[in-house]
Amino acid sequence: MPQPERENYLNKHYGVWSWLLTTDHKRIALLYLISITFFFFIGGFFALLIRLELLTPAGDLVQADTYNKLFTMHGMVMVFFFLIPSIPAVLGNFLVPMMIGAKDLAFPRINLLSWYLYIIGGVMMLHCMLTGGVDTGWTFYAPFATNFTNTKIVEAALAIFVAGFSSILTGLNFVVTIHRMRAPGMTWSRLPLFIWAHYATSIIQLLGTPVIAVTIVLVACERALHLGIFDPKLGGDPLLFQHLFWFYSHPAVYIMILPAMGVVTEIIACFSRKRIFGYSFVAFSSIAIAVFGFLVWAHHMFVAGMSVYAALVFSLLSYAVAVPSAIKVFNWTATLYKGSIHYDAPMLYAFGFLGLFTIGGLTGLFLAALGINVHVTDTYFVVAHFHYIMVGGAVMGYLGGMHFWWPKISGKLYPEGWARLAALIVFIGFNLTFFPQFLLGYMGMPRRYYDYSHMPEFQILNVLSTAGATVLGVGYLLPMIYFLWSMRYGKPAPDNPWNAAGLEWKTPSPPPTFNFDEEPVVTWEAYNYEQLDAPSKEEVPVAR
Amino acid sequence: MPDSSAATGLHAEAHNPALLHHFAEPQQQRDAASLGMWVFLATEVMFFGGLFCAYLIYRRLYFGDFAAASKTINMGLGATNTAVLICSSLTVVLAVWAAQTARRTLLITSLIITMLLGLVFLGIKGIEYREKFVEHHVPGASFSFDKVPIPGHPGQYADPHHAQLFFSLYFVMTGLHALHMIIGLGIFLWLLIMAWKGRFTPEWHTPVEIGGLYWHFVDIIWIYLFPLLYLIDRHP
Amino acid sequence: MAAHVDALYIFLLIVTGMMTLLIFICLVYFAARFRSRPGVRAEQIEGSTPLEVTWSTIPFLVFMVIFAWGAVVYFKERTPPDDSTEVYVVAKQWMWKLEHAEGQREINELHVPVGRDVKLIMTSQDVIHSFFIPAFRIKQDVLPGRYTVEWFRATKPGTYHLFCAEYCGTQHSGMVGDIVVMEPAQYEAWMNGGSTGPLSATGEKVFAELGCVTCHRTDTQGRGPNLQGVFGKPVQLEDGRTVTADENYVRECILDPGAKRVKGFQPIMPTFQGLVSEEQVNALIAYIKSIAAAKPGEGAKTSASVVAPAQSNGSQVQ
Amino acid sequence: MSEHESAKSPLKGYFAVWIALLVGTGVTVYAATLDLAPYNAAVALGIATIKATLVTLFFMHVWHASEKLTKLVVIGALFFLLLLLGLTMTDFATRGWS
Repeated sequence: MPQPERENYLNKHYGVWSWLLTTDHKRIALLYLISITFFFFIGGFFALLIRLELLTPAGDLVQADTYNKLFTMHGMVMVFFFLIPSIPAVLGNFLVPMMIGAKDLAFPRINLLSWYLYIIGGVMMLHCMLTGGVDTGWTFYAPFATNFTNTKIVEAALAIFVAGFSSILTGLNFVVTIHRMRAPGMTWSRLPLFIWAHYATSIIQLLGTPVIAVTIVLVACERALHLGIFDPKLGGDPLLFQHLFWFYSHPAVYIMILPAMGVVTEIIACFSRKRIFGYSFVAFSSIAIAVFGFLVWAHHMFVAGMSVYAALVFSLLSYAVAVPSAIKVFNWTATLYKGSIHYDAPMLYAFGFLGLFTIGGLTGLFLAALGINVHVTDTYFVVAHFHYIMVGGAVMGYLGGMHFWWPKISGKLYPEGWARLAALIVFIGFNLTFFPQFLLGYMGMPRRYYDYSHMPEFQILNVLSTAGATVLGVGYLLPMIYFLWSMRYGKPAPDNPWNAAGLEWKTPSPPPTFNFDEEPVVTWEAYNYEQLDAPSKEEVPVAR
Repeated sequence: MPDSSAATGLHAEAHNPALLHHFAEPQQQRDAASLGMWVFLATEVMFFGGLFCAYLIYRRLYFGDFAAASKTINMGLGATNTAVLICSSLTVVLAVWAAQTARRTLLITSLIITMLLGLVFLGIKGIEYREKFVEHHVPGASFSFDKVPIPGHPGQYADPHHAQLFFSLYFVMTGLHALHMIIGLGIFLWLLIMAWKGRFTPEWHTPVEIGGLYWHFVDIIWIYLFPLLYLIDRHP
Repeated sequence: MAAHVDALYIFLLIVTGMMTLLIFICLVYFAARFRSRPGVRAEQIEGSTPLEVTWSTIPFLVFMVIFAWGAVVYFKERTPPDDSTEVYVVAKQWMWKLEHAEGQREINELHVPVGRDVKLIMTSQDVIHSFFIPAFRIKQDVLPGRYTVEWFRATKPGTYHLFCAEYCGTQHSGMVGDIVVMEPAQYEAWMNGGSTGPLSATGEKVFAELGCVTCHRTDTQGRGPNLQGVFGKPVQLEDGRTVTADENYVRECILDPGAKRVKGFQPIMPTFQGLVSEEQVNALIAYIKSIAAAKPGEGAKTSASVVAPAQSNGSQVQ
Repeated sequence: MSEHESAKSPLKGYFAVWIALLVGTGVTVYAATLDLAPYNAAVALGIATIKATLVTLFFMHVWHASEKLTKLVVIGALFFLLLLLGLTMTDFATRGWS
């Protein structure tokens, strides 16, 4: 049925300034969407170059320092400019106010400032890339980054410093909004688990990011004035840098995965038409991950020269942080029991997430065991582990979320057939790329090697991995193409195409500027699919 | 920047011009603002926390050299600075109280006194930095720190590298604190302008409270900085 | 050593394999069994606390088993046996310099006899490197300004890869080498080929050259403490603390004498920071270890027997 | 915030806290000149903590005026700060025990 051209947040204001100076959380979400996709394809391009380089044992595609710059830039762009902002800044910005029935975030202008900080950081990183790049790895460890390289560390570090504040401000906005601006009746136990996940993410963003900001200030001072804060010859201790760096960077991986968990929870509940199994356990496991995430950072440093007893403490705590993730996986699987499961594209991504996150999480157990960590850390086993969690988990969750809420964001339906095909290609390409790296890791191929001609036996697995990378690259291009296509030619979307539970589906799509025409009052429980599927009401036409 | 939110806010609730459009009523907006500031202060605690962690560890590793370096800093100036900041905290609390009870003159005078005390603090800090500059204790190329005895260990001299470590941490920590002080002065200048225009009423004076919270936080950081940096080993 | 790690690895593989299998079977079965069929509505299940408690405590207990086993393997891997032969490793940007106690110097190669414990005492001249032998399942970062220790016992002759596992710059991937494990007989032959007299002899020479002997005398009139029989034993410091005289302490005394001064001695020892190379520090430590056994007053027995060649051997590459 | 202020004006309370803080500074400076050997740092930090809690509770109205959430944020921030300091110390303190 053709939607009458109704006034919504997209066509209310026109012109460049209406976008660049908007304080509407939905428009800021779209601004983030465009800038994040841009950085995602830059990082992805670097990843492809890295994989191509590793096709042959001898380093013949690029020189040594170019390769070092490639993997450093791939790391920095993907971590700080895609993974950390992706779901919180795009889906979070768009949906958090709508899901709790608010008109907008608590501080709309700070939200716009957060996007501008992200763009300033991004431009600084691009400039740093184009004028020479950085060759220290995204972890820029102390004695090398501060004294033994003259690539543009200070500029890249300041770019991350500025982008870090964008992440802090988003976290601040979410915490205050979730506490203060819930619609009447929206108690904490009625909140969608997407909101719980973003609340936990914001806690980490708020308490973790400042520590890396300080570390960057110290690194900049050290490089500018040769002070010796981390330089062993002048009395400094490189391990102190690693402690301060990983204190943020480990919780940062939870910033990346928690929102994806929130998205997957919503998708699984909606497509199995069922309430989530053990709602309070899943909610509190998000908070537990956020808090325990701060206790475990030194499992990245077991072989770095840390004392043996500290390694014991951190290994024990690392196992404690694995339990909440295990609870979540069990609850998701239990939700499928006795459901009525539909296989739309978002559900395929959710299944992909479930499978790959389980493998990623379990290989984390290998890395937390002290005995094995000594052998596998700094090898391709670690690379495979964190790619399974980041790409298998966070990116799958992000794509699933984009498909699930695309009708709400753009008011158009994406082509279902193509979407399922893309999900399959991404799944196959991913496994082909990263599973061989587990074997490579245990066989002992170290990380960040551009030339392994000394050990040619690793070549077969590397060739497999590169083949997978190209398939994965194609898999990622498809969604972008058909999303853009659907903006123009897609069928107009009804208010609730998936007949999903949640306040954001109660308002027309695309939603009006103030989200709700009249103030919503919540009287139902979180995932009330029995009311939604009740035959008494006329069956809402579920678009296929 | 066109204040689009204020314009659209009008149709929601006309009587209070300062109520932003997306809040239901003023109490919600005030609570949101104060929670926002408190959470921001939590991030600042972690920001300085990272520095305190580095300082704690290096002080434990090189206690003698840190004590020697700390002895060369002027304790008197540090103590007066602490007193200055405590007085400024008092005037800030008076300002908040004045805003609550609609005492416009008291509000304006206490805001001005707070800013003056802030400038005095930065002045004293400038004197200290100049003193360090003259004694070549500023880390970097011109740093020289030889033949300085370690307190309590007669005859033993401090290692210049470790002393430079102390001074780099000293300058980074007090420098960042001074930067936060300058930002605080900017906020209070903006508060002064709004108070002068009479924008604050007993119902709506959130910016004064928020500015007060921020200033008190900067004072608390200095309360910890002073003993840690200045008073390591002052006995003769 | 490798066997222990592999055993734990296989155990973990089985445990996680079962867990993955369990979840995948549930996923596939539920997905197939509960496909949406017209007219069949989902049954709302609120959740069950006892089930939740069970599947959070059981994994935690399994994790504790894995943790304990991992810790045991880690401790065994981290405490070198006392009688192991020592090899000094100096990591430099993009090469490994190895030095046997018997004096052989090697670049990027390490010859060891089968079945003997080898303890590597490692330091770096510039950035953090990491001494990684995948076949022996051991890895240890090599930090500048400090000694880190690693040990292994080769059980099968052969050549094994040696990698640098911590990113250290442009030629990080070039910093590879080989560990050549030989039969004892072959090892002896190789040893005699290039021996230059024990490292402690070179150490004694450096001890004399740098004038240490003027203060650290074997009798008790020396201005510095008599170093005989000191290594490995607790030392009383000026500020009341006691420290065991291990490699790190001796190294610190050479490079930064004021830090931990011995009780009852004036702080007149100059710092040798920058005057002495890493190899010389290693040699001095080997020498001080060698006189640890000698009783105070008795002449250092190594200096009498060895015929110190006048000039250090040609193969030393600086 | 203002409606549940105590009946009499809180000025007396503010001045009392102000005096306490100044006295605290004096005591800290005096304590530093004494030779308490190992306890010097503990005393200095103890007094600083007392002063900081005074400022937080009374000057920042955490004592009676604000609600539970603000107290949670303050305690949470301190908890994570102590986490950072404490766990880093587990490494540096036990490094000598090889």
